[in-house]
This record gives sequence, structure tokens and C-alpha cells, in this order.
Amino acid sequence: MTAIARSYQPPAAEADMLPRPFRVVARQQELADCVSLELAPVEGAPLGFVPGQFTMLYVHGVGEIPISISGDPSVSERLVHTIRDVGAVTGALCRLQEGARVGVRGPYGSAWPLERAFGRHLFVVAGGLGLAPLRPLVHWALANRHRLKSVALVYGTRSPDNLLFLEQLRAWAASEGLELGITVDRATADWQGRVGLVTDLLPGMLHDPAETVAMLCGPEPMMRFAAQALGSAGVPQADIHLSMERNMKCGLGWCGHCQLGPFLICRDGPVLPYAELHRLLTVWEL
Amino acid sequence: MTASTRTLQVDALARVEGEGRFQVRLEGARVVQAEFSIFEPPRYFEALLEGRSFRDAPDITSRICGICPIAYIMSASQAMEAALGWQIPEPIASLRRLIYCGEWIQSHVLHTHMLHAPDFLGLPDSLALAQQDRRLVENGLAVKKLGNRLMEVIGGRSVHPVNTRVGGFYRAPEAASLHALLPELERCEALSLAALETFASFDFPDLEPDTLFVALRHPSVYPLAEGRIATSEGLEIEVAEFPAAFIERQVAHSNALQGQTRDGAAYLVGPLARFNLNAERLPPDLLEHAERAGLRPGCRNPFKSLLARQLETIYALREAARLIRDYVPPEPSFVEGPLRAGTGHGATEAPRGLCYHRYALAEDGSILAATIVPPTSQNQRQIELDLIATVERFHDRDDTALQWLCEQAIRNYDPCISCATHFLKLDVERV
Amino acid sequence: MPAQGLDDLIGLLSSRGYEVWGARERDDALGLMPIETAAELPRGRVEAAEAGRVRLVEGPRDAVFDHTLPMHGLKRLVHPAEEKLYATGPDLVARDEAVAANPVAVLGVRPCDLAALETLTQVFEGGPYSDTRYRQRRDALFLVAVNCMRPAATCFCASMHTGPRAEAGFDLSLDELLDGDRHVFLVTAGSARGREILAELPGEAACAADLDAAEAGSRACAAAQQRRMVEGVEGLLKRNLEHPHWSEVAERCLSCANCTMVCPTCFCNTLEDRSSLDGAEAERWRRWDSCFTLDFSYLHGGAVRRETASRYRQWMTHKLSHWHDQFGMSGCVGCGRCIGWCPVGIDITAEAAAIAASEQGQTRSGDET
Amino acid sequence: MKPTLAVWKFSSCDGCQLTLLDCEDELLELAETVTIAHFLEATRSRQPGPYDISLVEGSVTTAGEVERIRQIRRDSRLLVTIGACATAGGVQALRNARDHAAFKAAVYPSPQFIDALDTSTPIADHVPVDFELRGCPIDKRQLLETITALLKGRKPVLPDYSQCVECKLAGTVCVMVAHATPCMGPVTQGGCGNLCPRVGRGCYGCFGPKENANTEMLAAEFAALGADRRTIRDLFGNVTAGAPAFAAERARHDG
Ligand SMILES: Cc1cc2nc3c(=O)[nH]c(=O)nc-3n(C[C@H](O)[C@H](O)[C@H](O)COP(=O)(O)OP(=O)(O)OC[C@H]3O[C@@H](n4cnc5c(N)ncnc54)[C@H](O)[C@@H]3O)c2cc1C
Ligand code: SF4
Ligand code: SF4
Ligand code: SF4
Repeated sequence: MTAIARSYQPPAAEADMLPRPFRVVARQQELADCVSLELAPVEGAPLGFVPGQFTMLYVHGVGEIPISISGDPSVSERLVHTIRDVGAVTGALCRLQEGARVGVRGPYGSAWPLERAFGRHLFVVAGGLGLAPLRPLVHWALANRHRLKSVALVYGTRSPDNLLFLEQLRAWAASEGLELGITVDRATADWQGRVGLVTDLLPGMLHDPAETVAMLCGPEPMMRFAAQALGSAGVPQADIHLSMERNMKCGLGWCGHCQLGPFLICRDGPVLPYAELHRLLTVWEL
Repeated sequence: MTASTRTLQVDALARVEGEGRFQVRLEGARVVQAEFSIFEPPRYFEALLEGRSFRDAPDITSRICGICPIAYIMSASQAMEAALGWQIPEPIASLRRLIYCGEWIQSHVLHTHMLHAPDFLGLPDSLALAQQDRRLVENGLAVKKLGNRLMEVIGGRSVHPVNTRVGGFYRAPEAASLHALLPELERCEALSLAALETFASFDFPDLEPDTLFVALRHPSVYPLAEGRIATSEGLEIEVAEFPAAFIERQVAHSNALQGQTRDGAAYLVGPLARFNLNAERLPPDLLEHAERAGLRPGCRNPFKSLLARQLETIYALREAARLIRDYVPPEPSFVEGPLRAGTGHGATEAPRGLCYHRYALAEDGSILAATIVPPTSQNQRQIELDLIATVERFHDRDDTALQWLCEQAIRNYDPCISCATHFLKLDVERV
Repeated sequence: MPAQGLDDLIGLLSSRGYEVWGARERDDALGLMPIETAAELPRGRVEAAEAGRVRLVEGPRDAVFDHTLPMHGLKRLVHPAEEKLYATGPDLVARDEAVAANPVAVLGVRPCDLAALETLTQVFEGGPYSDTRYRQRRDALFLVAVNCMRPAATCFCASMHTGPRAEAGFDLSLDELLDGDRHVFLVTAGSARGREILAELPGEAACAADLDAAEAGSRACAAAQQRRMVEGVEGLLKRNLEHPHWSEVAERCLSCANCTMVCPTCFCNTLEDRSSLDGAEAERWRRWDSCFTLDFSYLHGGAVRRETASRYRQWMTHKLSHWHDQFGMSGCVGCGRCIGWCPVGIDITAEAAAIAASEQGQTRSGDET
Repeated sequence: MKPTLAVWKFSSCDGCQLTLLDCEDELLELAETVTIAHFLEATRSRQPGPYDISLVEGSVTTAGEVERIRQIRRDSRLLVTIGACATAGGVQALRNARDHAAFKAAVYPSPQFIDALDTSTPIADHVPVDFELRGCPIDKRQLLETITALLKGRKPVLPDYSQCVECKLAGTVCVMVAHATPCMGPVTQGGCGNLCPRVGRGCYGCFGPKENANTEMLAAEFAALGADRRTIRDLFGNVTAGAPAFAAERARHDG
């Protein structure tokens, strides 16, 4: 497992669990239950990060949870997170208004192995909120478009009203050379697009599997099927990367909650190569 | 108040433990019907115990009442030890008395400061009282906390302690942890004396019904968990003779099994009864404080039970301090002996009065039959009589005032309705 | 050093500001707690330990250290069961809770527990981050090891290569030599601090015979161990993540978490929030947790590991296999606590052996899962 | 406006509500933080619903109580059940596996007047419950934690682990392993603060079954320690006898 690429090492080797106060400088209601927050430090330098990393966000007295960074990596003054309200802490985060304070620790974890995509096709597969940690990657890819053969994004959600960042994705598709495929599980009356699983879109969008690097984030079953499909289509297992999710308390590798077999997801992941994951993903309750 | 016939009703009694209700029907100044009813659903404790080990009785019967669990634990343990013929050595008995002091303190203060005192000031509760006299309530809470603390140090927790068992205690507390309570015991005694003075200044409705008092009496100490059963008519009997002298009966137009003497008389148990029957066992200076507060031996005014309770709080604080100073951890912390068939009786003084248990055991120590007579069952008939007396005496007050006064008359007994283990259906007869 | 020298050692350590801790008998078991004299050590007492039973009984001889392990190892001293990390008001300017790390000298640390401490150090300091709270507490320890001369029935350190002789990681180490009337301790220094103390202890330079006797004692102790971990367990378990034996263990396992709590290396913990009634003050606490609890693997919508089978598998594979991936070493030091203190006596060595045995007959079909 | 708190009683001993009054250090502050809108044990003033938080003590044992809990649920934003009675039916649920008529006859001279259901059931059998506080009685710290957490919008810290974890956190010697005393701790949810084993006594299960309670194996272990059938039956038949996991094990050792 030593081969795991960890392309970004936060500077501090001695860590403590104290959050740094940040302020909400902008808030965007993305979906009915989903909000993006732009954060800036109350004092001191902004956080730099590499696409794929996450932070621990703390709401006073309510709790601290891992949330991926979903903003443009070249704009470090604004730390962007996109959060779905599923419980106590996410709910409290989603209710925060501009000016409110949030505690931030991080950034933590591994990053999308960007360099591997140079000179090849970048194939991004997102399911639901899994798009959030992939958006910094797309930002990066479009900024480095000339170094990649192509950039494709396959994005699936439950229903059309769950589609995140839709305007932005369409704008990118129109002007920046992003090949975009969108599908939903269940259509609404006004839905013109595709209905089906993300795997249905793969054959049509994969140009040259052997020369493709794939990066996936979404619900675990979706990632499993998509990775399998990509693999059978000929994308090398070593070039398929998944962002995994587990319960996380400390983000530093000290609490043990985020284990998945040999991995501590906070430290070795969240981005991990499918070559090492595929045996684990089928194991019951691992 | 034009009609000559009035019906007063309080649907859900507040500031009592458990759920009860009363109805009085009044024609002019005469009560034609009074019903103190309890709609606490039955929980069948006596039946639940059948077939179980004698060891289970203290923990199970403690669930009869969360406010005076020690009373149940101690009466049940005593009865079991009597049935089995186990002798309890002095140090264990003293530790039992000490934890009992804790129960008296917390339960008495709960009643005096939080449930009863607000009545005398026309306030709905102790939180309103705190707005008027924060010091009084804060001090009360401090004393109550100490009582709870004492129970926790000895028993593990204050509601349903876990460290008690037939024969003694699972583990004797360390002397140091008890000694740590001494300064607070002294401070709380002073606070409680001050509260007695405050209570003494209350306006006590003047009512002195004829009352038969029943309590334990002991040759040397103010009774908690020791002594014979005595009445204010001069009867004094062994605990085992309780069934011969007192009965529980179903009375017409009443909803509950009520305690009565064999000759059908109502009687009163609780602080006023204990005080009247054991005043000479109190330290002289406490008797003087009582006197100054307007509480003299022989007092029959049920409203003054507030003062008797407060006086007993002070006594329990002082007694606890004495027991702690003399404390030597009992070694071993419990006694055990052989099992045998037999019947045993136990009676101790719950904060609300005499709590009597009787068990018949089989040879292997399993329970064949159980009888539990909690204080509230015994006081029920007397509560009704007090209500009638109160209503007749103050019939000229308007409904709201009279209703409140009736509630207050019930709260004189701090009736622990959850304790009343067995009640019958309310069967109202309309005039 | 003569046997009475233990009190000199305690005196020297206290005079240097250490609170001295050792194994003491309490509630019919051994607890690690402060001691004032060597007389408080459980001399002549041994554990009659078996799977699910740990009873203290009279030992065959009057040795001070024939007993083996207190219920808890050194974990509590470096990684407390519960601790406050910080407090903060709504401004989120967190106030770090200072670590109260008073110097403690532990007398009688067993080689397996020394190895366990190394393991914890690797967990809290070996990764990309190091825990300053752990370091402060670790630095406050002075360790006096004892090499074991008698194993408990639950010990299997020899097969984990962590004992019964301590090679390093201590400040001082002792070998207790008891031969007829001669009762002496062989003292070895393992650090500069240890050498300072050693220089002040009574007694004379050790003779070769004593050194040999000590070595021989350790060898005999290793040979006397009744339990051992099967060879190659790291790979064995990885090959068998879906073995039916996990469900078989789950029929017996109570998922009560005792094993993880007494394990000297199980470090898993959780973070909790507390707040004042008015909500103005908040605190964050760290508390031991266990992979046997349902909440441990909670993701919104439910826990990942709902069945006892998968929780037991998580524990055992983590200890014996995946720890190697995460921390470059085994997570089990062979102290046997989890065997003795399991209320129903589940035995990690027996479970590993059962899986190994099931593999013997078959071709290695687990490989392709 | 201050949030409103209501406290309700069903069939119970009052001990759990009393735990709220036993928060001596916090009570007055609590009364300033919330409006105590209904709490018969403490106040005669009563306010109509809706209530932000309802604490419900006691089990359902009469037809009237079935109706009453439905109304309380309608009136409450969050409903928290407190104690073994409310969460498992309480000690009175021991009658569930017995002949109710015989019980009535054993205690009452005129059993025909007793109007009670044949079973004592937890509140959650009748209406949805938001949080459960276990224990007989509940633990004061857990009660305060729940109230402060709900006021703050946090999930209360109510661990679902076994009593054994509490033992080990506290450093208590295991009474089962070291003394051969039967202990319900391995199948009982923690939260009491490790009271019984701390005094050398086996846990008797007042916090009810933990999730995944392996009662069968524990019962087998009790037998191995020398407990007879009746003792095992009664170990699972204490104040949380009505909880399904314990009731089933008790039934396996009955008769
Ligand atoms: C690396 C990583 C990146 C994530 N990125 C995002 C993101 O960008 N946007 C987003 O909306 N969500 C993200 N999540 C999921 C998010 O952390 C959970 O939804 C969140 O923890 C739920 O907390 P809660 O208090 O709202 O829910 P509750 O159900 O109240 O959970 C209580 C506690 O359980 C734990 N928990 C519950 N669910 C999860 C979970 N899914 N993952 C980890 N711990 C959990 C937490 O410790 C939490 O405090 C990410 C998770 C991980 C591990
Ligand atoms: S759970 Fe126990 S303490 Fe609470 S009310 Fe019921 S019997 Fe009383
Ligand atoms: S004493 Fe009971 S609760 Fe404690 S560890 Fe042992 S079995 Fe578990
Ligand atoms: S140890 Fe068990 S029985 Fe004792 S108080 Fe705690 S939960 Fe209740």
C-alpha cells in the first residue's frame, strides 16, 4: 500500500485538534437541501488545497464533520464547500448565514492524481453530491485543458431537481470543451435529458479506454458498477480512482473510524486507486 | 356562590408524586360526599414478586417509588432478614440509618421547598417562589443536593440506589468520601434552620381535626429504620403485629384500599406522627426551635406538617454528621446466612410515614407471598377526612380559593401516589 | 540488587519527582495504580487466567513479579479514557486544554506492554501528523520493565516476538532471580535516565551466572507459553475476509467491546461535543471508542458494520493484518488480555487457528475474493 | 420566545421526572432557558401545547393512556421518552408474560374494578419517538446532555455501547471474569455511569438491551458460572423485562 500517491502534504507535522475560525463570506442555496458556503479565515493566511481534499468543519457546540472542498483550486482566498443537509451538523452548516463563523481544520487527505492525466483523456464520473469533490478537479482540468487529450464528465442523480452546479456545467460544456453527459434515475415532467444509470453513458463517451484516466465519486454501489464497467471497457485498473467515504472524527489518522480494510480513509484517502480497492468493495460490511 | 350545592373538582393534582384527583360535593356548609381518588394505574408489585428470590425484593419494590426508594429497600430487606433470621450488626445498621438520612433530607426538602411552600404564598411553583425569594429556593436546592449526594456516595445513585442488598451493602463506602460531606452538612444545617424560621412565618390555616397518629418508636433514637409501632392512643406493638392491628379495606364510595385500624378508625403516618410520638428523642435545642416555630408536641394541624418536615430535615442533617463522624466501614459489608422457610415483617419510616412489608418465603428463599403497605395508602382515609374538615371549615371561600386550599390540604401529606401500590376503580355516586 | 532494593528504587524515583505506579491487588484483581512501598506489590500471587476467567491465587513461590498483567496496560497513562481537548465560545477561538502529565514511573512493565507502547507511539506519531498530547504524556513516563519468568495461561508474546524478554524501550529492566534463600534483582539500564538511577542503587555488578540464569528464565518462560499465534496470520486473514468462521464467532461474541478496552494497543476513540445550557460555551472531548459499537461505523442512513460478525472481523483483521499496512507492524503484542477479560472467553489465537485449520484441507480458494 | 418543555407521566414511579428536579445546580438556569409549560410534579400552572420538547415518563398500561400519548405526540415537536418504563415497559411489564387476571386477583379484593390493559408497553409501541433516554432511573447527565443538545440543535451523545465499556472506561474490575458473578453488562446499554460493577455487583440491566444483544450466549455463560434456570430467567426479568431481547431470553428460561 506504499504506492498511494499523496501529492499534497499539509505543512504542519505536529497537529492539534483545534479548529481555526473562518467566516462565511457567501452562501449559495444550490438545491432544496444543499448549500455552498464560501469561507475566509478570520485571521491569517487562507488554506491552500489540491483537488480531492477535504476539511473538518466545526459548528459551535453542534459538531465537526468532514466536507470536501468544492471550489476552484486556483482561488485560495475563498474556501468553498457544498453541503447536503442530512443531519445535525450538515443541517446547522446549511442554515449558516453570511458573517457566521465556522471552525476549519485541514485540508486533509489525498488528492486526485492529476499528473497521471497529462497527455491522456480525463474521464470524470460523478453521482449525486459526489460532484462536489470533483468540481475542483474539473476546474483544474479546464485550466490545463491543453495538456489533456479530452475532458469528459458523466453525472447522474436521482432526479432532475437534484442536479448540482447545472448552469456552470452547461457553460463549461458550451465554451470550454467539456464533454458532458447527464442522466437521472427518475425523470420529472419537464425533463428532456436522459434517464438511466451513469454506466449507460460510459460506452458512448469513452474514446480510448487504454489512454484514459478515470476519477469517480458518488455512492459506493454506483462507483463499484462504474469502475467495473470502465475496467471491462479497457481502462487500466491503476488509472481508475475513487473517492471513498467513511465515518471520520479526527481527520488525522488517530481515531480509527474511517478504516476500510488496510486504509485509513482520512490519511490514505479519500482518493484511492481502484486497483487496491476492487477486492475490498465487494466484501460484505467491511 | 349563590347555589347551595357546589361541586369542587381538581382533575390532575399537581406537585404530588403520582396522579390523583379529588371531588367534593357540598350542600351549604355540609360535605355530602368527598372522594380522594387516585388514577395511578395498577402495577401489581406484590404479584410480580411471587416466585422470585428474596434477594430481588429490595430492588423491585424500590421501583414502587422513585422519591423514597430507600424506604422500600430497607423495609423489604428487614422483612427478609427477619424471615431468614439473619442478624444485622451495628455498623451495617448505622450505615443504613445514614443513607436513610439522605433520603429524608432530599425528599423532605423537595416537599417543603418545592411542592408545599409555594402554596402558603399563593404561588404556582418553586420557580415562581425563586423569583420572589431566590435565596430560599437556592438554599433548599443546596440542601436537597446534599441529601442526594449522601445517597449517591453510599448507594451509587439517589433514585433506586444499587449498593444496598438484603444483609447490608455490596461495598462499604470509604470513610474519606463520607467525611468530605461534613462541611456541607454543617452549612446545610444552618440553611435549614433559617428556612424553618421562614416557614414559621407562614399563615397556617387553623384546623385541628381529631387524629390518630401512628409511627415507630424507639427507646433511644428518633426512628428511621428501627423501633416498635406506636399510636397516639398508647398502643405499642411489635412490627410483626402490624397485621393484627391495622388492615387495608375497601370502603364504599372510595376508590382505593385504605388503611384503617382494626376498629375502623383512620390514622395518620408521617412527620407529624413521628414528631408527636418521638419528640423527646430529639435534641433539646431542636425542640426549642420547633417551639419557637410554633410546632409543639401534640400538634394536630395537618398544615403544620410543613414545620415537622423541616424540623426532621435539620435532625437528619445533624444525625448524618454524627453517623459520619462515628463511621467505620463495616467489615464485611453484608451478612449472609442459611436459607429457610418463614415469614418476615419489616417496617421503617419513609419520609411520608410508616412503610410496612411482609413476605412469606419458601425453603429455597423464593417468595411465596408479599404484602406491601405504603404510607400513602395508610393516610388516604385521613386525607379524605382532612378534606371534609377543610371544606366545612372554610366553606365561605370562593371555589378557586377553596379548591387551592383543598389541594394544599392534600399536599400536607406529600402523598406519594405512585407508592400506593394498589387502588380500586373510581366509582362516583352522584347525589 | 537485593530484593529489598525495590524500596530504594521506589525512593529514588519519588525523590526525582515521579509518582511510582505498580500492579496492586484490588477487588481480587490486579490494577495499575500508585504504590508507596514494594510491599504493596502482589508478592507470591499469580493469575489463574483462562479464557474468560482471571482469578488471583497463591503462586508456588514468594516472587514479587510472578504475576503478569494488570487489567489495563499503559494505555490509560498516555491515551486517557476520556479527555477534554478544548473549549470555545461562539467566536470559535478555541482554548486548548492543557495536558496534565505528571511524571509517573511504572514499576514492573512487562515486555508486551513495552511493545504496546511502541505501537501506540507509531499510531499517534508515525503518520503524517503527530499528536502533541500523546507526546507530552509519553515523555512523562519512566519505565521499569520486568522480564517475565512465568507466563499466564493466556500469554502468547513469544509467538508475537514481543517477549518474554525486553530488549529495548525501557529506562530500567529487572530480572527477578529467586533461588532458595537468594532473592535478587538483576537491573539493566536502557536509557541515560535509567543509568543515573542504576548508579545509585545498592548491590553489585551482575555475575555471568546471574545473567545466564535470567536468560534461561526467559527462555523457559517462552517455552512454557500455552498459547501461540499461528504463523503468517497477516496474510491468512486477508485471504479470508469472507470466511464463514466470522459468523461462527459472532454466535459467541457479545460485541461488548471488553477486548478492545483492555487491549493495550487499541487506540480508537471518538470526539464528542458538549455545550452549556445557554449554548454559549462548547467543549470537545475525546473518549475511547471501539469497533464493536454500532455508532463506530455510522454513516448517515445507518452503520456500515451492523452485524457482530463484521465487527469481530474488523477487530481481528485490524489487529493482525491491516495494522501492518497502516503502521508497519502488528497491532497485537500477545499479552492475552482480550482472552482473559472476554466475559465469554473468545480466544484470538484459537479463532486464528480455526481459520488456518480450515485452509489446510482446501486449496487456497480465498485468494480470488 | 423561549422554547417550551413539558413533562408527562404514565405508569411509573416518578423517579425519572424526579431526576429533572434533582438537577439542583441547573434547575433555575433551565427554568430561565425554557418555559416549563407542563410538569405536574413541579408546578400547578399548565400551558396548552404545542410543546418544543416533551419528556415522557412511564409505560402505557390503560386504554386512557393510549389516547393520551397520541395527543401528546400531536402536541410535541420533539418527543423524548425517559426511563425503563417509557422505553421498555418498566418493571410492571413483568406481567406481560403472565396471566393478568390472576395478577389482579392476587392484589385486589375486587379485581373486576381494575381497568388496565393486559400488557405494559413502551411509548414507542404507540407513537413515534425522537430520542430515548434509558435507565431506571435515567441518568442525570444524560438528561441534561439531551436537553442542552436539543436546545443547541446537536444530536445528544447517548452511546449505544455496552455497560462493559463503561466498566473499562472507569477502570472497574470485571465482576464476571474476576469474581464469577453473573452480570448483565455485556448485553446492557451503558449510560448509568457504571454503578453496579463499581460496587462489585453484577449489572441487572436497568438500561435495557444494547443493540445486537447476544442474550443467548450470555445466558449460556451464566449457566456455566452455575446459575440455575430460575436465576437466569430473573436476571433477564428485571426492570427492563419487557424489552424484546430480554423478554425472549426470559421466556427461554421460563418454566
Ligand atoms: C471525506 C469526506 C468528504 C465528504 N464531503 C462531503 C461534502 O462535500 N458534502 C457533504 O454534504 N457531505 C460530505 N461528506 C459527508 C458528511 O461528512 C456527512 O454527511 C456528515 O458527517 C453528516 O453529519 P451530520 O451531523 O449532519 O449527520 P448525523 O447523521 O447527525 O451524523 C452524526 C455524526 O455521524 C458521523 N457521520 C454521519 N454520516 C457521515 C458520513 N457520511 N461521513 C462521515 N461521517 C458521518 C459524523 O461524525 C457526524 O457528526 C463527506 C464525508 C467524507 C468522509
Ligand atoms: S423507569 Fe424506573 S425510575 Fe423511571 S419511572 Fe419507571 S420505575 Fe421509575
Ligand atoms: S463487570 Fe459486567 S459490565 Fe463490567 S466488564 Fe464485566 S461483564 Fe461487562
Ligand atoms: S450497572 Fe446496570 S443495573 Fe446497575 S445502574 Fe447501571 S445499567 Fe442499571
